[in-house]
Amino acid sequence: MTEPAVNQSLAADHGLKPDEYQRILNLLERTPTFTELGIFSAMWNEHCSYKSSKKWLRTLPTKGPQVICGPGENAGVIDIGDGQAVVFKMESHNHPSYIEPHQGAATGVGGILRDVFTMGARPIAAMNALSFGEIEHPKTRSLVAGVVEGIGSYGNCFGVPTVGGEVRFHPAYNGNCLVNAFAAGLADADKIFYSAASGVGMPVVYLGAKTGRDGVGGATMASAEFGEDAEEKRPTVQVGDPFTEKRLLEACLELMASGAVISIQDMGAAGLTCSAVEMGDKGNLGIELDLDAVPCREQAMSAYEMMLSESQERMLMVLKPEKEAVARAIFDKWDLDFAIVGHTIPEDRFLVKHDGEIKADLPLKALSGEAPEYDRPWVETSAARPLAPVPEMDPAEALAALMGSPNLCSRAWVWQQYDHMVMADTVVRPGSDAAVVRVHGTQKALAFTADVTPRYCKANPVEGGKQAVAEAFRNLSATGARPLAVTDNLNFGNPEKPEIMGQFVGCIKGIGAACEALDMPVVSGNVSLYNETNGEAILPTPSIGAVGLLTSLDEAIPMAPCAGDALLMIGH
Amino acid sequence: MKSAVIVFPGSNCDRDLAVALGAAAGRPASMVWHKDAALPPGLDVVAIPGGFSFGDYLRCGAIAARSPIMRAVVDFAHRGGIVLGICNGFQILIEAGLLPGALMRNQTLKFVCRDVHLSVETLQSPFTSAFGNQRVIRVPVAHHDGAYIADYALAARLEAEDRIAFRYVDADGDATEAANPNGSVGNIAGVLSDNRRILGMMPHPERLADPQLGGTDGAPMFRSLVEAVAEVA
Amino acid sequence: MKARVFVTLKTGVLDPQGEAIRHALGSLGFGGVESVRQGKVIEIELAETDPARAEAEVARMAEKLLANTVIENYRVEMVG
Amino acid sequence: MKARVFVTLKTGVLDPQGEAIRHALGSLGFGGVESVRQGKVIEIELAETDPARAEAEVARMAEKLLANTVIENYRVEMVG
Ligand SMILES: Nc1ncnc2c1ncn2[C@@H]1O[C@H](COP(=O)(O)OP(=O)(O)O)[C@@H](O)[C@H]1O
Repeated sequence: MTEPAVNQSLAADHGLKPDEYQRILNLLERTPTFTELGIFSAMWNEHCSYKSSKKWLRTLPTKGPQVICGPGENAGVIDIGDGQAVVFKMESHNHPSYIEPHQGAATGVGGILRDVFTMGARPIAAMNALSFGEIEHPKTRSLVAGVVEGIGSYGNCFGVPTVGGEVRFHPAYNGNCLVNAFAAGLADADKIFYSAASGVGMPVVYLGAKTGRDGVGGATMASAEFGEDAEEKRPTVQVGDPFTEKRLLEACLELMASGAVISIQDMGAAGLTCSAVEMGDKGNLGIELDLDAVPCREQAMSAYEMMLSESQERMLMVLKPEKEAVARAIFDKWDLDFAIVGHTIPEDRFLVKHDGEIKADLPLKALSGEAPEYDRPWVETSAARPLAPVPEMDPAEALAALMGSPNLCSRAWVWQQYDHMVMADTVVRPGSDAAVVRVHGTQKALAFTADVTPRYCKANPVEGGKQAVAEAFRNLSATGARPLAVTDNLNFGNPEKPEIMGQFVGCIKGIGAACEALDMPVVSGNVSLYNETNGEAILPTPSIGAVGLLTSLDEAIPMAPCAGDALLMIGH
Repeated sequence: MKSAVIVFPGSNCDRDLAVALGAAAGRPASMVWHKDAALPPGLDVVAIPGGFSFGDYLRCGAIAARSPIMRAVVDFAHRGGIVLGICNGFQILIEAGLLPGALMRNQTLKFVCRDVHLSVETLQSPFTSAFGNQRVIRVPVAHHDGAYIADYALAARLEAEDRIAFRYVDADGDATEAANPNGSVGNIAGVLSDNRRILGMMPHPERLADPQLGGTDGAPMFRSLVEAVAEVA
Repeated sequence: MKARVFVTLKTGVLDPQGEAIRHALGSLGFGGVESVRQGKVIEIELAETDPARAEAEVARMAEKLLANTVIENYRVEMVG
Repeated sequence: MKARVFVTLKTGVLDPQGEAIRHALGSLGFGGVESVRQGKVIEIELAETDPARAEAEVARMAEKLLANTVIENYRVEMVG
């Protein structure tokens, strides 16, 4: 197979702007190979590099006595006392879900679960925040059905209770639904696993499912605005395999307990590329990969395809060499692939070999460190127009209309499709302010909620950002929990437009201020930009996932009132 | 009571079931891996948990039913051992031929997770004897393929032989169509083998056997097992 | 050799999936759909090169695993 | 008229079901199974009596509902 010639136009097809391509040429002092171009495009797209958002994300409060690990790893880690920690994060799978709702949403759940268990935590709760177009829109019904079914099929089979979330309908999401998935897990505070490699000459091991051509170019897709032809292009979507993920979870937890793991990283978008670079970068080491050893599902896969494949249910690990036999036996037991595909090297180098050829030879640190970062121009959102006067109507009728409206009616039809009780620790089920899940074998419990009100964020991003955090705080408090920390999933339109960037900046300011004031640091999160179709942006939707702690279930406040109870309204 | 929980790849209610059995028996249940060829010696009860064994790919329970440990479970059952299958465990017992009928996709075609009411249809079994006067219980279901299918002859025989252990009912104990979460024939939620020592059921008594989880209606099942075993000993 | 195994529900066994498809086709404006039944087709690539032996082997697979003969029928077709 | 629609995953799309079946066949002692892919077959009974018109109609059904053309291919066969 001949590789296409690398030039500016091929770089543009990879989503690299002319100045970004020039940056690569300057860095290498030569033209990159085809595989190298693929690697750069994966590392430098919005999804992996956070090039438009980094500047602002740095302003969020991320510290506190309860924080064991803030943003930057696969998930955030919070101390919950007694040597235990909760590990959690939220992540979007918006574009894939619009193209193939069932599989897109399912693989979104799979991805976030892996983020949690790569850190050594057993997932104990999942949530999902969903935004769809108006009910009457011809696509909405099948999107809703597919997304809910996909989330259920993955979480139910994997065996994590899906205990909460949000569902909203608004025309701004007609061409661009949002699927944000949250997962939380439990671990021992002194047994958290990180991604930084350490030690020279250590084996780099590939774990899990085989590599196929799934979503090659997918990371690039997730960061590009949709056009009319989005439905025609139909890139290969990934199919989720929750059964393999469940085995991968059990195998990874056994592996971690065996003491074989130096560092571990899940393969998400542009799997092998991002995971290998991240492990090397964090550990100040180089990585050499021999792709001949990569377990492949399809024949004649090229280096380019392997480096960009988004096949699911895979991990990359740096192994203690003396533990190889133990580790291999665990993966045999679970019938999963285990292959040594490279090793750590002392120099700052990312060397990729395939078929006896060097396919990529890059300065490793530059792949993340030299990634472009933008200070995008932004304008403050102008004051919203006042609302039209509220029509006079009969209060009882108004109440009935509100309760029957798509955005306020019961969500039982959603959560009943999710196993929200598996693991037998769900103390407060969906349908309350926040769900409460017991810490297995203890009297402690964790409370979970997901909140945002996008129309507030549109009207006033700063206040909308604050409101989302405050609502999450209230939902947790109402169960009797002490709020601990949040994860955010920032969904916005095209950041190259100053008004959209203004919404983004405003929401971050508001979230930051509220988190600071309420002592709820942001410990993980995800940014999804370019949520636009034909130039129409979604409502600014910074989903907030929040976690609180009940030190004893005796503190839990039930929601169901008893006859004769007094009803009080507090606050203002 | 010495019990064992069989663990297949994809089982995910194995821990819950072991907790419920262990709590009732006062000794932990052993966990047995599907690739093992034999059960631990001296067992009183073998339990097959819920979940998605082998992903429930092909048909629910089909692949698990043909794994090495199931030969030992079938032998154990044929020797008169007590075997309990919950949810996916029920599907596996049916696929293994230990219980009659079939379980098919819910009539709604959707996964359903919620509490249902069950009527305890018989006390004549090692699984139900301790329900006593408590003939309508509330326990959760969580499944996608729980519609119990039996032809007319089979349904009539199960009825005549008092082998229907549980039916889906409303809070008043009536087996209405609305109370049926999945389209099971005759609202059947659980059935017994002809020697009454094998029970398969879709609902999850192990999920409501702890007051902190909002109820203990499932607990008498595990007490029944302990009593039945103690009586023999 | 390649074989296809068709697994279909026995007549008389209710097929909620097929029923749902029939209903959905109706709502999409497709008229005159009298009944719909959904089954599985399993394609198997075999090392065996003798057609008769391969077919017999696949029939055994169907009998032992691929079909639940309580409610399903199967049919084996050799593709070549 | 009766039609059969075969819906199969596009080449390259992961088929966890097929993979699990292949694995299970191996554990049951069936050797030489190189690959397994699982698909659907949907049998439709139509009022339409003209074979060409029926076939075109069923193809439209497949396109609109029966197959998820993002990841699946379909093939229509008229049975008579
Ligand atoms: N997608 C979903 N998945 C699971 N549970 C959901 C989902 N959407 C809403 N819920 C649950 O439904 C209940 C009501 O949701 P919502 O109206 O957003 O609550 P609130 O306004 O109190 O935050 C909550 O318990 C919530 O967790």
